[in-house]
Amino acid sequence: MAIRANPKLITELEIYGAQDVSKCYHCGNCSATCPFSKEPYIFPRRSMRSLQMGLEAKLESDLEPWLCYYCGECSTECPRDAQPGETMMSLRRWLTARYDFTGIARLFYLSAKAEILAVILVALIAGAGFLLYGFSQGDITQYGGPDAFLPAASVHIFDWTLAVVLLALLGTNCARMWWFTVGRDTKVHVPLSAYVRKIYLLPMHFFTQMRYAKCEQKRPWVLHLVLMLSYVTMLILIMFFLESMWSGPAVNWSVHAFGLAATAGLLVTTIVFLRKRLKKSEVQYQQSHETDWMFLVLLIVVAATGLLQFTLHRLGLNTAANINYVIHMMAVVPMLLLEVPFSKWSHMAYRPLAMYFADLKAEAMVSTEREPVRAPQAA
Amino acid sequence: MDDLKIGVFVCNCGTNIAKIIDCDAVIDSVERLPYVAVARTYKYMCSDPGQDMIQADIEEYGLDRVVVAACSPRMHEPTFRKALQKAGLNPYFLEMANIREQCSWVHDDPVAATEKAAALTAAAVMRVAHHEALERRSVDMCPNTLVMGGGIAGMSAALDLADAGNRVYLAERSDHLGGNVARTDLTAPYLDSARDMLTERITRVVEHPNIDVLLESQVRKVDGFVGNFQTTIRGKADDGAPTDTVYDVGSVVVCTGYKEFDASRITHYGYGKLPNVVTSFEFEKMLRAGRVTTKEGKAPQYVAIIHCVGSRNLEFHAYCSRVCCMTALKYAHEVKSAVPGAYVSDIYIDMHAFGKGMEDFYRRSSEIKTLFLMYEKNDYPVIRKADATDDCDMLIEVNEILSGETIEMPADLVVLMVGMEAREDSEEVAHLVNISRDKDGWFIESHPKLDPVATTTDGVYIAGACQAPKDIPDSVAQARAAAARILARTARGKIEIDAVFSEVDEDKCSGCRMCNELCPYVAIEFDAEKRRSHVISALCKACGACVAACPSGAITARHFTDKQIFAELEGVLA
Amino acid sequence: MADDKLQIAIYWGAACGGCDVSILDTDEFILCIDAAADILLWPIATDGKYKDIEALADGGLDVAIMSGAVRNSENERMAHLLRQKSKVFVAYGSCAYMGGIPSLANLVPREEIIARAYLNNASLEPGNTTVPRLRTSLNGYDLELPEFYARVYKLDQVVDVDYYVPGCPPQPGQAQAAITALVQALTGQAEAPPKGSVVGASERALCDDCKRTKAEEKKVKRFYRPWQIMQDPEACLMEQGILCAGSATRSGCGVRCPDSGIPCRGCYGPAPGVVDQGAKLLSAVASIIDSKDADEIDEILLTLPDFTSFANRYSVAASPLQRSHRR
Amino acid sequence: MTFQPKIVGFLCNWCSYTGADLAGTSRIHYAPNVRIIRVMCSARIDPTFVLKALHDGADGVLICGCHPGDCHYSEGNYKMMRRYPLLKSLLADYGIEQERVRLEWVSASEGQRFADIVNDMTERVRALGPSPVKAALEADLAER
Repeated sequence: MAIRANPKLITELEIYGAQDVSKCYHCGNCSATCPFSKEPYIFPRRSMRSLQMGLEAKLESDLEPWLCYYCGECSTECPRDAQPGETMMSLRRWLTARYDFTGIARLFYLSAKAEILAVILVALIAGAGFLLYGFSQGDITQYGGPDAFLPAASVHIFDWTLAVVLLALLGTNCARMWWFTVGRDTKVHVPLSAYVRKIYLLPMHFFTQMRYAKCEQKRPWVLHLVLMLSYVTMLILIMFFLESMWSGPAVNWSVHAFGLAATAGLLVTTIVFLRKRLKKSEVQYQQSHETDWMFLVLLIVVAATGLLQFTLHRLGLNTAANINYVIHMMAVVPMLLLEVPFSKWSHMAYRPLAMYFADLKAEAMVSTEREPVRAPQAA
Repeated sequence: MDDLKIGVFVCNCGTNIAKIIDCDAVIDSVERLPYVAVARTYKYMCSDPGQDMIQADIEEYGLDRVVVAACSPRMHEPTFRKALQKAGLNPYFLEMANIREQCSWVHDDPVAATEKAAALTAAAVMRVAHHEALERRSVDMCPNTLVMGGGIAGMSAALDLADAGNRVYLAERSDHLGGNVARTDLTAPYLDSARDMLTERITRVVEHPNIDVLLESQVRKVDGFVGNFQTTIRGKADDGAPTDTVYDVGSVVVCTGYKEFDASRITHYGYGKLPNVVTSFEFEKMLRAGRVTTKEGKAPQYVAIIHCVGSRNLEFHAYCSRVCCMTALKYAHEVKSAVPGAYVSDIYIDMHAFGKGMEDFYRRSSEIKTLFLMYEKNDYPVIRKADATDDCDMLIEVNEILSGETIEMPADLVVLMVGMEAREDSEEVAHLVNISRDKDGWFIESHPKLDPVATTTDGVYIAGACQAPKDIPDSVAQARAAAARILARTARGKIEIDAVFSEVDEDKCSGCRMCNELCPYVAIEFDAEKRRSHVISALCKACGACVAACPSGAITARHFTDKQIFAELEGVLA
Repeated sequence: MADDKLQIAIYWGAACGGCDVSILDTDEFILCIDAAADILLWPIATDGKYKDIEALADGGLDVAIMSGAVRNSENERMAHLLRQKSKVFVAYGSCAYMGGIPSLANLVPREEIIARAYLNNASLEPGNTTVPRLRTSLNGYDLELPEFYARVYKLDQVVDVDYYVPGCPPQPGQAQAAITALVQALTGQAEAPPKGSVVGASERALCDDCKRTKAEEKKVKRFYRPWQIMQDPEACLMEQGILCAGSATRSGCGVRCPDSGIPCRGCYGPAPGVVDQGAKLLSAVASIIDSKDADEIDEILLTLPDFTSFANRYSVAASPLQRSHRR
Repeated sequence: MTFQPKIVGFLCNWCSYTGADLAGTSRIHYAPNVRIIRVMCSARIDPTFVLKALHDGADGVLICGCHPGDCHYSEGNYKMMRRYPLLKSLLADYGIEQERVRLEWVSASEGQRFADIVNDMTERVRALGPSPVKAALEADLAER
């Protein structure tokens, strides 16, 4: 059955960052240099091809973009500067938009304005909300204690509600991802048992990002891992140890040690990434999409205000601490509410899932008969 | 013949011959043969000392025949003939034995190889005894030239010849100059206008005092031989009636060009049925008119270009038409500028971007977002009308190799890159000027590498796409090369005619006329008065067909006489 | 007998006798011969015994004219005898000159010939087993037959020949001319032709004397036997697809056959200097076949049965291969 | 010692002889049994040459010309092509084994093909054994 080509898709993808796909003449160097590219997941060339021809349905069901960590090797090797690495990046953005049923993600990717406005809006609402709540029941000069401006307990509840909403959104997108990539694929059938048997892959990839380690240079992997672990640590602290985080002024090392480490990790890595993106020294940081900036900016603000919060509290400057916390939340809320399900942050979930699905599919393919792909020839 | 003195010179060719063949043994075996006055070996006979040795021996022993056993005569026969000439001996008193290419290089058993070498040398000795002194003759060279075809090649050849002060008759079948280039808009890779290029040529040709432009005229007859052709050209008189005029020319340049492949022969493309499937030439027409639209007059959103239409497949032509790929890329650029926002897809087999600036042009074409789809030879894409619900007029189904998928490509306008074909009159033309055609009908050059403009008929040259598919620069280069070849000859004023040709012994000829029809060069004429046939030596190419065919043995092939061949035969079998 | 007369012998080897008849056909000229010469031996016309010839001294004969090829030991013995006794030895007629019709037998093994003639032949009484034998004893007599050779030889394959008179038979006119020339030479009235030359014939091929018109275009899609087609009496027979050996045959016969609508069979042998008449005729035929397709060419040649017996009809023994080499 | 047939090769100058030279320049080894005689065109090959070769003691005769449609003299090879079947039938009548005489088309670029043909023909002729012609004609002389 013939697949309908859509020559227009390539133009749409430009907005997602893929500027040079059409230059590719399929020598296959990219797939050859990529340490992850092996049957049945040969990339980036095949993805480049599908994109050139605008095979939307096919691209939508591809896992390949998620299997790439963008080490940049392919783009460096490409004899035609077709930027395969960036193309994969753009495809990830495009897929994120595809998975998201609300259409918000697409909106953000297609228009930087929309994203910024949304962030500001959410920030303001959050800020306003916290202030109103604070003044309605507390004293701005009080930090902790019975009539604290913002009691940890209630913040904790707020965090949890937020988490639930967020998970709901992300969850549905993940479900859609599964449906596109595995569920509706008639060619392969993944038995339930396999899902169970291989479930360990999820945490493994999530926490180790071992595949990234396979890339030629190890530094990006380390940075990426540190950033991710710090973030996760922070998330855990907030979701489960918020009260003890708030305790003070005496430093409670059992939690604050983690807190500080995580914050440090976040600050250092985000700063490094920002510098790289500004300097454009390495190929993978040369073309930054607005969403990349937004992601880093929010993260750095959150980390910075978080650290400031800790310090002010120790110094006993309660009023300042309270105001700073509101600012802190004005960054946290949009970050969690918008970035995680609708933008760059979602890859935290999508990538490990992709690894998991990829593994399952590969296994299933071996068992089920699969018509061989014709060997590509150089044009 | 009893007083013959034959010298035999066996070359070692360094070790090329000597490492397998025992050259001294060869010497020993031939020394015993009749008339052999001296036999020697030397490491390099073709070297100056080697040739000096031969000349010295001719002096010293008064040799009147020379045998050189060395490489292929195709290699050094001219060298040694010169050597004989220098020593005052008729060059045709030489015979070579090919003991390198056809002996030492192809055999590994020294004994057998030496035996064979001895036999070949003996044969040469016995043959050369029957050689006769032959004299090359020279005839006047008429400086005029007939150029057949007023395309870019023909005009370029004509201009160079005319600029050198020679008269040129430029015969063109149609009523205008320019040929196929006149049908094209821009040219790859620099996208400059073919029209501008042509106008310059055409005005120069038309205004040139030394060029007679003969429009709407056909060459009817070409008689005579190099330097002395009589050509009959049928043209239109003032009252429009056809008139034949005879022109004397010394050379003929054939630049009759090509014709495009008939796209309707490939049913898969629906050419002639689907209104928006057009050939590259029809598309050129749109481009020149400056309006690229569908038959319905709409600007096409999707333009698909199909390569190799009629070329590079088993069914039609196996060869590559060479210009279509880059022309297709040119279309990509022209479409993008004519219809901004249009999507161009190139459906190709292999992208042949040979030639100057072309690879870069290919790159630039992909940068303007041309979509390249690769299909397999003989696995034709199929074009069908799209459904009403589709946002396009047609759909092209391609088994796309680079993705391994079967793709359905939307298209509003499909351009078929029709290949080049030999003109239907190429056989007639070939017959007219006595040149050969290959299996595809293209004219055959005298040597594919070393003599690509001359033909097997001396004085007749080919240039442009009548020899094989060619682009403009190659056609022009070949045309000007032909002109240069002709000028080099006219400059000398006379031309030498090879001494090797066939002759009829009129005392033996019975006038049976068996030979008349056999000669591919119509070199045999029949004298009805005497009832004898005779060979026009200047036209004869010495193939010897008539000699073998003559039932009464009245025809002799100079330098390949029965006597000489029988002697050689006895030699190899001795 | 008057000694100023030439002493001549006329003999026939493997021949049909046509040659002798051709001499008789010279009509009153025969009397001139008689006047000029004593005919010591002429089996078909005069009395005379082998022993008379044997009795002669070497060179006792001025001329010996032998027609017929050498098929058996007797032919050969007589050839040697006549050669030995004669000053001038003439091979007379196609058989003596080239082997002639008898030498067509060279394409068949001797055994087959014997079998065909004496064992499986309709004209024999059934069950006949009698075949000629070299020696037979019959009522006390020892009878001897000449040895039947494995093949036929043309005369000069057996003995040295001075002159050749071609033709099957030589045309009386030519015969007369030839004999006159010889007599004149021997009687010193004219210079003798060089040894080994063909006398009484032309130096060109038959077409030279043939009155039929010859066109440039000679292309045939098939060949015809003379009776298969209504021929144009004016045009060259080959052009009409009728196989004619004229172009490859020495003239001298007076073009009798083609003039009467019969293609030349080549009895006068090849044109001067030609090695093999058959091979030359082959080239001639090949050059008028109108096709470039191997299969079609074979098709066309099917209309040309038994080409060999035509090409070498009179000259098998004279051809380079001379005989069949089937094992 | 195995029988070494003597084969005479008549090669046209433009395709086949050049092809044989190419076999040499590309160092393709083949049987040393063929002795090549160069003619300008296969059309020059008079059937007499073949008969003469067999008469003079050749065990085989190889005739090579340009591929049909590829003749340097435009149609010479067709002329040979037309003689060949007649020649074959003539030879058959003279009792010469079919495989002793062979017509092949060899282009200037077919050095390998030429070598293969030579090897193949050498083997076939070797299998047939020596040509009977010379022996038979000598035997005839001995008969008397």
